[in-house]
Amino acid sequence: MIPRPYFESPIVMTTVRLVAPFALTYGIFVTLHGAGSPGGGFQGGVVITSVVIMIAFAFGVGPTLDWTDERVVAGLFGGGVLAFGAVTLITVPFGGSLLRVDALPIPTKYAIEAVEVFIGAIVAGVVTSLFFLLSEGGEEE
Amino acid sequence: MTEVESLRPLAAVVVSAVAIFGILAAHRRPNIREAVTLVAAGAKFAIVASMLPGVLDGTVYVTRLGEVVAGVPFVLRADALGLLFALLASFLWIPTSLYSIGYMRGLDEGNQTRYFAAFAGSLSATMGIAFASNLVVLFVFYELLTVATYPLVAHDEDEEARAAGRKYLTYTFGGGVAVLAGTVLVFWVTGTVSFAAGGIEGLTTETSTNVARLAFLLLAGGFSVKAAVMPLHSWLPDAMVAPTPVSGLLHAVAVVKSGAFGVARVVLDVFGPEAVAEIGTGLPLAVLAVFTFIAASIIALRKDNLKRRLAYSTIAQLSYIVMGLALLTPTALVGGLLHIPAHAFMKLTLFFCAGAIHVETHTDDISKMAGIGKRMPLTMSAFGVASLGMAGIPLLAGFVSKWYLLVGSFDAGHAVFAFALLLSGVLNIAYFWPIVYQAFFETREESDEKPLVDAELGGHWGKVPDHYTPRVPVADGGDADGEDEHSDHGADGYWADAGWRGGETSPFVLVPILGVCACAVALGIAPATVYFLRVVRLIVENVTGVVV
Amino acid sequence: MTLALELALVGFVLSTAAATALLRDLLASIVVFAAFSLGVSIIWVILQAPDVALTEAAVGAGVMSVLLLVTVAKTARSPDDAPLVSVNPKALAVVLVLVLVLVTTLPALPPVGDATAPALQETNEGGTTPYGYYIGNAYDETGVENAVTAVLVFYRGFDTFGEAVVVFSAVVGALILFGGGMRRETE
Amino acid sequence: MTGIAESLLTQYYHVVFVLLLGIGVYTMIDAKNLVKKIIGLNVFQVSVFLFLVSSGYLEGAEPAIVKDGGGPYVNPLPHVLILTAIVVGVSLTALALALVVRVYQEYGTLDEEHLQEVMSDD
Amino acid sequence: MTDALLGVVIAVPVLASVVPLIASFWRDKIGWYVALIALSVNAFIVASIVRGFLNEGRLSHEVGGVSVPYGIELALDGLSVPILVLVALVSLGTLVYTRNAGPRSNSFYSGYLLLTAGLIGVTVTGDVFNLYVFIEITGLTAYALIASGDDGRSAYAALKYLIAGTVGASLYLIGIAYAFVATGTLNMADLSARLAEVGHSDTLVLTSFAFVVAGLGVKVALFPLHTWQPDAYSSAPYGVAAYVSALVSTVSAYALGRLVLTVYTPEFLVSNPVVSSALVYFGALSIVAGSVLAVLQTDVRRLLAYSSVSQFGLVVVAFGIANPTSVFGGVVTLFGHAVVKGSLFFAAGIFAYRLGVTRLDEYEGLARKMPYTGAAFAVLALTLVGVPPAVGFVGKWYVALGAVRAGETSVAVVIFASTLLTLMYVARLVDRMYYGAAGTGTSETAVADGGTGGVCVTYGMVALVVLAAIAVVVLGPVASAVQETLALGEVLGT
Repeated sequence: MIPRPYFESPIVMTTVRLVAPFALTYGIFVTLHGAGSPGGGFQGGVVITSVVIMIAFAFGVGPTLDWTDERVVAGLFGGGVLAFGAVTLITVPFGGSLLRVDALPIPTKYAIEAVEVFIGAIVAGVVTSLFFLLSEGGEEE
Repeated sequence: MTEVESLRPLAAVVVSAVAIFGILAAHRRPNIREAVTLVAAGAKFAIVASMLPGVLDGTVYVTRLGEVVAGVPFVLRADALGLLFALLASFLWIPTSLYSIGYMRGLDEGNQTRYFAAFAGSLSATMGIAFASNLVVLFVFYELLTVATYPLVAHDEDEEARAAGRKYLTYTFGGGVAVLAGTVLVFWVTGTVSFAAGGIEGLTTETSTNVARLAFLLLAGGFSVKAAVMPLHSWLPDAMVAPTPVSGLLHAVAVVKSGAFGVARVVLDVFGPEAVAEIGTGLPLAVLAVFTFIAASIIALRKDNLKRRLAYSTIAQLSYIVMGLALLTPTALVGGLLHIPAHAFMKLTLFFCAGAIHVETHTDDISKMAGIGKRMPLTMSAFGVASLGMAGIPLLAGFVSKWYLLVGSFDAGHAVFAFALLLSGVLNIAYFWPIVYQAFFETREESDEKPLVDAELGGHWGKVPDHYTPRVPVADGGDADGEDEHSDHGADGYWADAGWRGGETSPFVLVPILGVCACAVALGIAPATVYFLRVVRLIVENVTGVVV
Repeated sequence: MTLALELALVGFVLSTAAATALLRDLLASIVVFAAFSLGVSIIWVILQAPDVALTEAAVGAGVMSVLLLVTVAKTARSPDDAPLVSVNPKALAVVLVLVLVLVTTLPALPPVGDATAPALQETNEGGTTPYGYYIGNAYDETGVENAVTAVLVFYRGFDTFGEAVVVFSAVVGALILFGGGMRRETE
Repeated sequence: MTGIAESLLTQYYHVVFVLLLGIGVYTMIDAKNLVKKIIGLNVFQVSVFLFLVSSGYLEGAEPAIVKDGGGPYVNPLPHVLILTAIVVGVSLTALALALVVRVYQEYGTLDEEHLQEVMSDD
Repeated sequence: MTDALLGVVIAVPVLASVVPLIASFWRDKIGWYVALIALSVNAFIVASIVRGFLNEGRLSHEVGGVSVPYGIELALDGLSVPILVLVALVSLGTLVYTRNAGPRSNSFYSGYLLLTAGLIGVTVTGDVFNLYVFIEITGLTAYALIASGDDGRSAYAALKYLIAGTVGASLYLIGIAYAFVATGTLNMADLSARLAEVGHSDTLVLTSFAFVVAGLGVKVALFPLHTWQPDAYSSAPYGVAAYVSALVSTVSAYALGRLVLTVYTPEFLVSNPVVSSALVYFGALSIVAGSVLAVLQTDVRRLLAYSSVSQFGLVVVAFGIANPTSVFGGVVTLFGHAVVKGSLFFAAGIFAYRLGVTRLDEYEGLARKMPYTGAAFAVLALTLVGVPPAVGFVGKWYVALGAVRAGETSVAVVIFASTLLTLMYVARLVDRMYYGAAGTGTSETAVADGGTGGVCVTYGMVALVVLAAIAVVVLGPVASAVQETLALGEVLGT
């Protein structure tokens, strides 16, 4: 295995420290604001992931992996899929058909945004773990 | 003709299929296993025979079992023609089973369980063919028969047997494909494939003659593969590597006759004689048949291996049947159909004899059988009788059917076929008589070589072929692999004298031989009392309306 | 003006695409591929598809390049003796055939942006077209201004569900490959 | 032929679609390196996206952020399809790269010809 | 209410697939139980869906309550019912096998459930783009499962499969794009009506048809687009190879039939005789080439793989002829082939695990060592040939009858000849297994090949294969009984 060319660069680290919070906020914004303007769960989720990736590039994958709790990551996409699936099914008793979010007792808009959030969670979780899996993949073997 | 709902046709099919499980279950106890076989055989024959009187009174026993494919009912129908075949096969299964026991044990063959199981399976399929009520059902059992007999052909598991088995599969499945294609054509034209005495309505009128011709070609051609009509015959001699009872019952009766039977169904119940005459496909088939039995007889002359010679004789005899069916005149039809049982009895006797010789002396080549009549007198006499019957000598089974064939070919206005028949009769004598003659009237020393067998065709003018060396008697009965557990023929090369009281071989072998031979004689002396002729007459009457 | 811009952009996209094919060094072609994705996302903007543009930028340029880079970091890079690979005539022939076949179908296609294109009619013999329906009713039925989101989550929500499943399947697949579940100790 | 010629002018996005598709296919056939093939695959997919999105484009229309008095709008449907397709594409790429890593672990090479040799050995 | 189940039956495995992944934090090897429960539930749902179909005929569900063609429709008709049942059955049967044969990891069963969900989705969706999404789910998970074999060879095969499969799916997408440009709609029923208005001889329609057929042709692995398939089948774990060979190509072939028959419709084929005969000959070529290539193989799994190429050729011929008779024959063939080929892979796996034999010459005398599995293998192989009354014959009968009715005599000839072509390689196998000199291919070589992988063959695995062998024989007569029920005439709109 060829070692990844990683060397500490204070500038990068500081930049990341500064940018990360904003990036995170922007990601959440994009996720939630898909209803009114371009954007949505997929884009937002990716942006949120970019924070993790930035940190990984700045501080190295190994440390980042140690900081992140994979239960949270798994919980993100697992919970996301479960929630999305639940929405798909829960509407059947309400509206007699799948995914009928307008039949739910809450305004359709919120239902849609909720779905966007689930999608965001899924994407964030998946891309993060894909990133880790690819960079760590099978190194234990 | 009255139809009667009855489970008997189904029972006739199922009984031996059920027996398979018994046979497999008892694989550790040979006696029980063989007992199961015998019981199944007896039961099968009883069931079939029980339908005979009714059928002779014009009753038809029917079992309905839903559909095979849409528009094609799965019905088993015991009509006269079916019964003829079923009766024959199921009756002959009894002596064959007895014989198998003697034969297989005499040679202590391996895989006997598989052998008996496959045998029972083949008989089930045969019954299915006999009682099939339409082309698709016939096809189903026709293919199953192929599958069931394949293990028997490849029984020895050596390279030769496997090659023969592959060849067998390829040929017969090839024929099956043709049959299927023809069936589809018939179904497409008429919307039905059910047999109807005198032919299916509108098969030749609804469509162009060429389509009808094509259908006939496919069907008759497909069945002719199993009927071993030349040039589709070459699987049969190879299949002789199988144990002799198989060659006897299956490759002289069940399998090959299922081909002939298929041709009969096609001519009589799918197209009907008139239609066949109309589209003019009968005569070519007849010509092909004539060519086959002349050519096969000539080849048989040259075969030194007894079973192979018998195989070519089978090919020839089957073509009698096909010719009779192809000539289309009532008498010829009677002759052809009657030849199905007639040939069966005689040929089975011959094969049994060959098997007995093999078991007792491990002799397979005719050239090594000089004087063997001393060693196995009863067997060889039975052989002699049967071979005379083959030649069509009066008072023997072969005569009656051949007589009808002769008359039939004159009726059809093709005297040439009659002469062909006589010629082949002569050839029959030519290739059977030497065997009998040398068996009884020659000894090893002064057995002259058979020019027809040994010398090259056309002979050598004057000079003795340089490759020819006078045969010297071998001490051992010509046993190729030199094993000498059969010390019963004297060290001086003479066959030991077994006498005429049946000490020559095990009763399991001898009794079937004599029994079947006796039937062959009975069939010749009193054809009318032995039911086959009556059944055949009935069939032809149903189809053509002519009482022969 | 815009036309010139568009043509320049198109040229950029095409040349970067060609470069990814021809550059021998893997890292180089990955970088060029990221540029290519960015160019494409600008094309989406020009085609009035901001959502697609955003996604392309985030996913195509962002995630894809990162994953590619990580992979290359883990694996060997091909030795770069020459900067460019030589053109493979056989492949080129295949491609040319394909391209020619496709070009013959172009005249049948409605011009891009043409208002008479079937896909841009609000009604047809079958009544209102999906296009017309979405433009007309999306806001009233869902309260969402962005028709894309409305269609994505509501009208064609099942596609999106499937899409989420695809994403999920990707990580499941990776986990199957690298063994073990999410728990790293068990890997 | 004139039809083709003018269509080249009036609908150059379709031309770009065809050319990108060609480049993508070329890369997949020509590239010996597995990662390179995957890049080609992505170019190939992008060309399809371009074709679909351009089919929804309406001259002088605005994005389908529907508000009163707005319009005309481009057709949002293709955009939705492509959003889905892009995400599907990246998922496939991710799995493909995971497979590449796996292959590299086993055989220590990503060069196809070399791989064939190694495999024929064991 | 029944129609909503069409969506539920997709959602259930998806939801279940999350459980093993999350659970893997606390427990390993519970994936199998989760899959068993989820798929049993699914089987019950499928049963009630089928009952609904029998009562009400074609089922249709508008997801989100959005009316067709603006939303996505899930539909079930006579063409898709058999496939749905097939998926439900095989997905459960394979579990019996993988219980011991493995792979056993939690994530494997997550993938397994997702694959099942994808297959069901492809079967029931009534929207061409939604079909694309589900095809991709199916593909993605299939690639991963194939790569779950522990050697790198399987990973490489999976990668090749991935590239080929993605190209196929993208070609399909191009076809859909052309259709969309011509009509602006995606719902199958609506699309078919709009296409008819545009005109069946319109360039765009023809182009879209070409791309759709080519794309799905790759997925089905028709000659010459089959190159990915033998490697994939021969390097995957046996359980996976069985599942993939039984369902993935089958469902793709179903999708091809769905598009050709209900979107482009038989009228399209009639009005473009060149196109339709091209399609039919495409299939016929696959029949012949597949069989010939199968005869040349020395590895049993590759032999089985090539035989699939030929069988799917027959299916495409049936769909290309496009009259109710032939289409029914095609469906029967699809169903029968799935059961037969899956079980053959199961059996091959049992041989490999028990005796370590994988090559044809190692099959010498196999039946003596393992009589039951051997017998089942022989029966299944003969079914492939089309020996009556087994299901293979029934399918062939209807396809041939349809071909003759359609006047496609040359094709009928190919169909009949295919019997002998199939016999060529089946006879080789059976002959070896029963009459080959035993002794070769004993467990010593097993260790050499590393074929066993320490899997102990359970009675359940053997019973599964034997049951399948009995099933395919029984299925034959049963199959023709359901012809009326499927009402394919309505599906084809004739």
